[in-house]
Amino acid sequence: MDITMPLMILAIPLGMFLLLGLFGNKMSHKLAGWLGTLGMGTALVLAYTTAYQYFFSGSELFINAAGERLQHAVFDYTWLEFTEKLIIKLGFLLDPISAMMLVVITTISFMVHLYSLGYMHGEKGFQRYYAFLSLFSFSMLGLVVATNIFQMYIFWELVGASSYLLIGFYYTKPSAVAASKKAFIVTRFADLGFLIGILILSFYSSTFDFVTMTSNPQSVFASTAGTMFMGGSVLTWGLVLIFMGGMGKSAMMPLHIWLPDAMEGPTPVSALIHAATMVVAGVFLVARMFPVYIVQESALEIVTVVGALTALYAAIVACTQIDIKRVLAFSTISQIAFMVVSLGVARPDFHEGLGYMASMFHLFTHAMFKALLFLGAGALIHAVHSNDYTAMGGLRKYMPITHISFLIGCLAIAGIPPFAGFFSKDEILTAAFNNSPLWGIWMTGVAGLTAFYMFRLYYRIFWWNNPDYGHHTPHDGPWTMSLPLIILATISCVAGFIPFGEFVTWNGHEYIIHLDWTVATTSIVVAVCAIALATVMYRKENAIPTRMKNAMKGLWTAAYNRFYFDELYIFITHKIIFNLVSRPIAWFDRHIIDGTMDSFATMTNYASEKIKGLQSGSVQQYVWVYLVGALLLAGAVIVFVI
Amino acid sequence: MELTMLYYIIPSLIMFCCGVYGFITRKNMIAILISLELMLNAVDINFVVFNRFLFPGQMEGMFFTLFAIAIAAAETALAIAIIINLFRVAKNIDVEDVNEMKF
Amino acid sequence: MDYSQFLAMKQEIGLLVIFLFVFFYDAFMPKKSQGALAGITTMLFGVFTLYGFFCPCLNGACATDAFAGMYNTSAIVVAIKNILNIGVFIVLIQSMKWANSEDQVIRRGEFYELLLVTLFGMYLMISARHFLLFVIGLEAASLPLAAMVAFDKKRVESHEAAIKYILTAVFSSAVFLMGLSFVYALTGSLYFDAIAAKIAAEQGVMLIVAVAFVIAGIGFKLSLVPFHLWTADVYQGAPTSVTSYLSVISKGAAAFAFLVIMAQVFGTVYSQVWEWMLYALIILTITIGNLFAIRQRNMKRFLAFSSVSQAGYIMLGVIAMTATGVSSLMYYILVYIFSNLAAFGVIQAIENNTGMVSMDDYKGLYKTNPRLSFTMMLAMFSLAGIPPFAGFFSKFFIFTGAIEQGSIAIYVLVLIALINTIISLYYYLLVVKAMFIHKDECKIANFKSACSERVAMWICVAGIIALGIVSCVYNSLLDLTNGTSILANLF
Amino acid sequence: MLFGLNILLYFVIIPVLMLLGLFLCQKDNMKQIRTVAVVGSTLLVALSVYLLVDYLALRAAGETAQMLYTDSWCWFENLNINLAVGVDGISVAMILLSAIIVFAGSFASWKINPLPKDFFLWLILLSTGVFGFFISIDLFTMFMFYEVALIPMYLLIGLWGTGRKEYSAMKLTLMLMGGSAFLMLGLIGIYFHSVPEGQQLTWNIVEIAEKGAIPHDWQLFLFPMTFVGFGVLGAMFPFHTWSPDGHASAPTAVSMLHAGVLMKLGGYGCFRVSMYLMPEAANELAWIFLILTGISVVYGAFSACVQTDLKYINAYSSVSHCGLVLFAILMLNTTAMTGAIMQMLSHGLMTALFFALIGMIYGRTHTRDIREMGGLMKIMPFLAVCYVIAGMASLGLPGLSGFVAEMTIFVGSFQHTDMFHRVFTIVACCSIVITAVYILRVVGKLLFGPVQDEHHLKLTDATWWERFSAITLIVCVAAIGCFPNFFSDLIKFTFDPEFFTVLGLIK
Repeated sequence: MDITMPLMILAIPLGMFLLLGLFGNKMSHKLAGWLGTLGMGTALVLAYTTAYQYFFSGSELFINAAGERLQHAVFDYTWLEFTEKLIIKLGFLLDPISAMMLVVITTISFMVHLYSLGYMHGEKGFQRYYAFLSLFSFSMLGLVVATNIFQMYIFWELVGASSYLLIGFYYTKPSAVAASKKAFIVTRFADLGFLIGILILSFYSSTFDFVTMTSNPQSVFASTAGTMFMGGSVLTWGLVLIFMGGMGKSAMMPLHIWLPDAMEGPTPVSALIHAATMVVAGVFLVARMFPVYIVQESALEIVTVVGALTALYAAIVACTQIDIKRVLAFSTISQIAFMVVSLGVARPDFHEGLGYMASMFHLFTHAMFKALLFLGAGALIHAVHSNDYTAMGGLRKYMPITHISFLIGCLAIAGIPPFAGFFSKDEILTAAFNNSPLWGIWMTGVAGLTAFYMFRLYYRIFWWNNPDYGHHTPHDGPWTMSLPLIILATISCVAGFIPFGEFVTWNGHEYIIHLDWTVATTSIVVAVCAIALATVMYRKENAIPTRMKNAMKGLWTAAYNRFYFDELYIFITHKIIFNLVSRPIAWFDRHIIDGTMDSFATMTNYASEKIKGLQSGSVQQYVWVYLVGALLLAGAVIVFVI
Repeated sequence: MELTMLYYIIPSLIMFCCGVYGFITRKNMIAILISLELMLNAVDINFVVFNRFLFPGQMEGMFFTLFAIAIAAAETALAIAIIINLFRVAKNIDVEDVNEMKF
Repeated sequence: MDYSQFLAMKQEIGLLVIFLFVFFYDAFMPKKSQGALAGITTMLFGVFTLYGFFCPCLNGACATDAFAGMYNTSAIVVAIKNILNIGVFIVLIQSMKWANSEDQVIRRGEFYELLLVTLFGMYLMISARHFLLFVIGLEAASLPLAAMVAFDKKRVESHEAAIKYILTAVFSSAVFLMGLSFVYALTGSLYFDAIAAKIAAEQGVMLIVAVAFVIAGIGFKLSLVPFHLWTADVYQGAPTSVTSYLSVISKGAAAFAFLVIMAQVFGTVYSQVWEWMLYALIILTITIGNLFAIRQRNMKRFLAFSSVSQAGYIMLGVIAMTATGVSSLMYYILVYIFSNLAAFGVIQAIENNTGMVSMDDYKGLYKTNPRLSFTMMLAMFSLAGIPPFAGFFSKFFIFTGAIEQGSIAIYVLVLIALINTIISLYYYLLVVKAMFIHKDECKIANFKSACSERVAMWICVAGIIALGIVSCVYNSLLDLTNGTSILANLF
Repeated sequence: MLFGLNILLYFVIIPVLMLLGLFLCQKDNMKQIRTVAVVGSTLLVALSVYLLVDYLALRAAGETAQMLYTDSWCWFENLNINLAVGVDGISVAMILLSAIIVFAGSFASWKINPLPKDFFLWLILLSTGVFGFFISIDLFTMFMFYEVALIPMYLLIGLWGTGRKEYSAMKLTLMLMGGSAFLMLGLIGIYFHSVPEGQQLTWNIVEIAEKGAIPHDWQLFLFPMTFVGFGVLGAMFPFHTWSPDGHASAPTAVSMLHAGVLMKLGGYGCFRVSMYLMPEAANELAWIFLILTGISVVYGAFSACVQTDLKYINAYSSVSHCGLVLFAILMLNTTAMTGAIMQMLSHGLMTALFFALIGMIYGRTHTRDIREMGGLMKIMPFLAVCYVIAGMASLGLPGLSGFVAEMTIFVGSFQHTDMFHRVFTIVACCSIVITAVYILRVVGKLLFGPVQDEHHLKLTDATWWERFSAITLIVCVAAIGCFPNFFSDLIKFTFDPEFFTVLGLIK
């Protein structure tokens, strides 16, 4: 296919970024905003067409006679050539997941652009905001279409940077600055792992290219056989390190701490970056490398464990938070953990690697309904000017659109049929059960928790009591804000019926989804019970929650303080890194190293002061020294030479 | 008895050492000059004796001695002149006092 | 005897002519025309210097011995004499103002006469191939200097310096003669090559002592540590013109003479006897000189110690005993003359106009007298061996010459010397710092230095800048040394 | 050839002409002085660009010689010292870098006082040395220009500096001269072992490399000499302590030139002399210096984390980055060395940018203590944005120069067959995180957050010349970051593949 369209998909956001970034402050807010939105809109159309062509044109570039979907690099320019084998290329790889991601990213991004027109109206630095949004969209698109792991790393970094800039958008707010710094550094730390992983893999496979790596990993990584490092085979090390990069971006425990703070950014940004797109980059990464992972099952097991733990942890914490964005943030963490687990439990021999498909499916649906939820939350915050649900309640009368869409979102995430979340989650649970009952039960439980805390949130916002909103009553936002909600809500309703397996499987073979009713019923039952519980506790103002809180005081406080992870990090960074490493080093440098250098000078001066007596000014001493010197000269030679 | 070279060399060396000793110990510059003369004369004796005993066939040492004596005389004259000058300015010729410049 | 061999001594004779002229002019010309003496002498000497460059002896063809080989002249000898002439010429120009000043006018004649005599003595030192002639030259070169040091009748320092100088000089010559007598006893001759021929067979304690004494005797004039103690006091006490003469000319002559003796007389016992003596002396000289220079505030004393350590670097050319070493040594002397004289020129100008010689008085000099301080800075950089000034090249070449000798020991020696250059750079920069960086008000008001002084400084600056970059100077010197027979007796 | 003269000579001639021009200027006539400086440096930039283009054209035409534009004028024939010039891709890149930074520097010191004339005199003398160093392939000439470049620092810092300038200037000069003491010994030693027995000794780098006659034992002795000698200027641990004080005290343009160009002399020399002439010794002794440089990479970054003076922070980050240069050079393979050179370019530009900005900020706030500043983004947005860009470049954001350089180094180093080297590479990789820490710390403290000191509120944003000098550098940084392959090819061509494979260090 011709390269113009894919090229434009990347070029338009980049162009927008440069345009708005360099000349933004010369433009009016409206112009800048609409420029950005239109640009994104075009990108959206192009992305849809590209995806459509990929899936439905049936050209032999994309699907072979055997009905396998192929990976096709539309273009692949050499960017930097290390050695004749190791080359960084900038390319555009079309395959099921990248096409799917194109759709997701452009959709959400466009929604957010549109939404922000209303939400950010009148903000200082409006143009800057849109410039950064475009930058982010560009980087994210570049990330998903990467043809080689290094291109992915490049855009990975760019995504991180733009996320940094957007979190710190309100740069005069110290908390925002701190949050952005935290986000960047934590993910940077994870990226270090990613980088080392890349180095290791490329050292043994001597290629960066995804297609080459994944087409037949056994032979590519044959050279790693037998080479162990600290008890693990180097391949495991490489894969785990790469996954570490994923953990950073996807906020897996213990590298999740940046995500809740990242909510300091404007809410649409949270919807775009920290719910729908960037945070799933880790999942996407593992999915990309999946064929390599299944060579090394131990790595996959690690992935599973990390995912499972995170899922439970985040779900528990989400039950206790009062800041609605934080609740959503933790639910995001938990949902991404679902995807990670589902990749971890995926095995090629079972239903064409059902877990892989499931996780991608969930990624897709989750993007939609989580964005929906966040935008809804945005609307709420916009209305009541507070992040805490304690300041809300009974809003269903005032904000019908928001209410309905939010409800749909909650149902979707809770996994109630026929909403999108149900289908994807069901596939995940099936895969989990197939892998081992433990994971199945575990994840079902987490699913129940999800339903509970989401409805807790829903009831506290829209029902519970009816506080006095004073002179101005909350109301739905302008149409620019409502429209995205409606659209996303619709998608969340119908997305589940997409026959996802026909499009996305790990090896391109078509796979017909069929619900495993045992699993499905259990999960539905669990979810309904959880919702019922939530209804009992939160539908009307009552004392049950407080009583329960007091009943499980310890657990509750721990969960409320997110199990003290931040404190741990603060301790490590400030106490250990700064006070026990950096300061001593700086001191050592100033006093020991520098002191030594200075001491040369001081010693010289000291010596010259000491020997000044030699020049006593008395001529007799002069000749005495003279004679002794001459004799010593002779004597020394007599002694040493002869 | 037979006078070998040593009978001349030893005294001359002793003279030299005396000269050195005098130079280093005496306070009066004139005395120092005298000890310098001692040293120079010791050298002269050396030359003559070496010439006489070791290389009787030639006169090189002798001639050298003559010149050396002349030079020594010149040196002494100059030194005396300078000392007198100093005496004019400083009103004494104690070597201990000419150590204004040091370190 | 054949009197035509006097013709071999063209330069000596020329010098003698000037001397006699000055002498008679001074003695018999009427008072009113005395004032011209300084100018005339300088001019005459300039002519004589030029003559040195054109005298037929420059082309190595007429390397002749005279007086049964007592006296020898060759292209390289003429070259070193020319180098000295240039230095003397600059000194003469510098000293004009001083010589014409009130309290010197009565003794002006003596100054020039004594100066010319010492130069004559140095000629003899350089050309001598027999120790008798050498000793005469040595004494002729050092005794009159004592008188010159004592030239400032008013200042007691001047006399103190003279006393110290004369006493140590006589002492050292006594030691030197002692050493000679031993050499004579060992070899029965005072001809350089005769000694060289015999001496290898005569090794033993006596020879070592003899060599040590000889080195001490000449080391006195070179002011090698530990024979250097007179240097600082004399430099400080003497009139600045004399100091500058003392610091460059007599040192240069002595260095070359030292090279000749070491190569031609004791060359055969190089590694057995004196290599390690000189090795130790060089390290001592450079290090001690630097250590003392650090803490000096009086500029003349400061330059005295700097010249001590410079002598150590010059000796690197001797210990090398290679053609490159010899030429580098001569080149070093030449460059050293220009750099040091530039420094002394500035000091003298300031001293003549304000009477200040302390480094502390120089603070902020750049604001009041930019030209002077610039000249001084060039001199300091050149002495410290900073490119693109001549000092860098001379240092580099002398190190190259030394290392050409090839033993690891030499590498170590050069390394030590190099590390010492850092110390020297430190104190040279102290002067620059005082002049340029210090903010406080300068004690020295702006003044217009005499035309003669400025001419001298310009010559020096030109030399400092040109000598290195214009490579033909060094090339021609190296050509000369490649043709010469100085190292003939080596090993 | 350009106007009948070897083009390289103009890189020395133009500065010398500038010196003469400055001599003719009146003492405090800023107009004349600026004219000379700007015209001259513009000419230099134009010339270096022309050189780049022409060089590439020649290579494209199939020139395979190691050095192009080679030319040699006999200087001290008896010692076979020539004024030998010649460039390969690396030198071309370095010359371009120097020209750009001199250009930016002369704009950054638009309003220098006191004594503007002298300032520019010394500055130009310094750059004369730099250019001379990069064009010459004769050890002697190289060394001479090297020292020419060093000494002006003393006066530049001592006269126009700030803080403990006299101490810093003296320390810097003495330490660098100490390095060059070892260097001089090493060079002379190389000269005397440059050729097999009985041939004419030579100072010419290319010839020496071709002959490869330096005996093994002598290499073991001479390699450390030269490497340490240059390493001091390359701020190699533990000889880096001149750099923080020196940079902190130096005036803006001087910090720019010193960190941007002069420190590159060290890396370039290490590569061109130590590595290139004595590969065997380099291979055997690499581990010692790998440890040292590895230390300075991490160590510099860590100590940058707790500094409070902006210039100290950048000085230490320079220690870290330049450590990376030497580190990569020691890896002895084409990719890593290419990375090293690119790192030199990138670090040169970005540090120059940093110091320029710091100078501009300091010129307004009169403090460099980050604790006393904050929220500058509000007050001087332009400078702040530039600072952020510089910071991003320094912590290796793709699309800016830092990233490509570091990645090339890491990938290249990791290709080393020896496990020890690979592990050390990973250690070096850790620096990217620490870099992020201290950069973001500064950015967050200095530019973001509330305004610290209300006196700053009435400060103005950058003037046109400041903008100009900053933008020039940013454009270059971005250029390298976006089209790295151009530069890496330019550099890479000059390594003949044989050179390292003989050492058997690459798979």
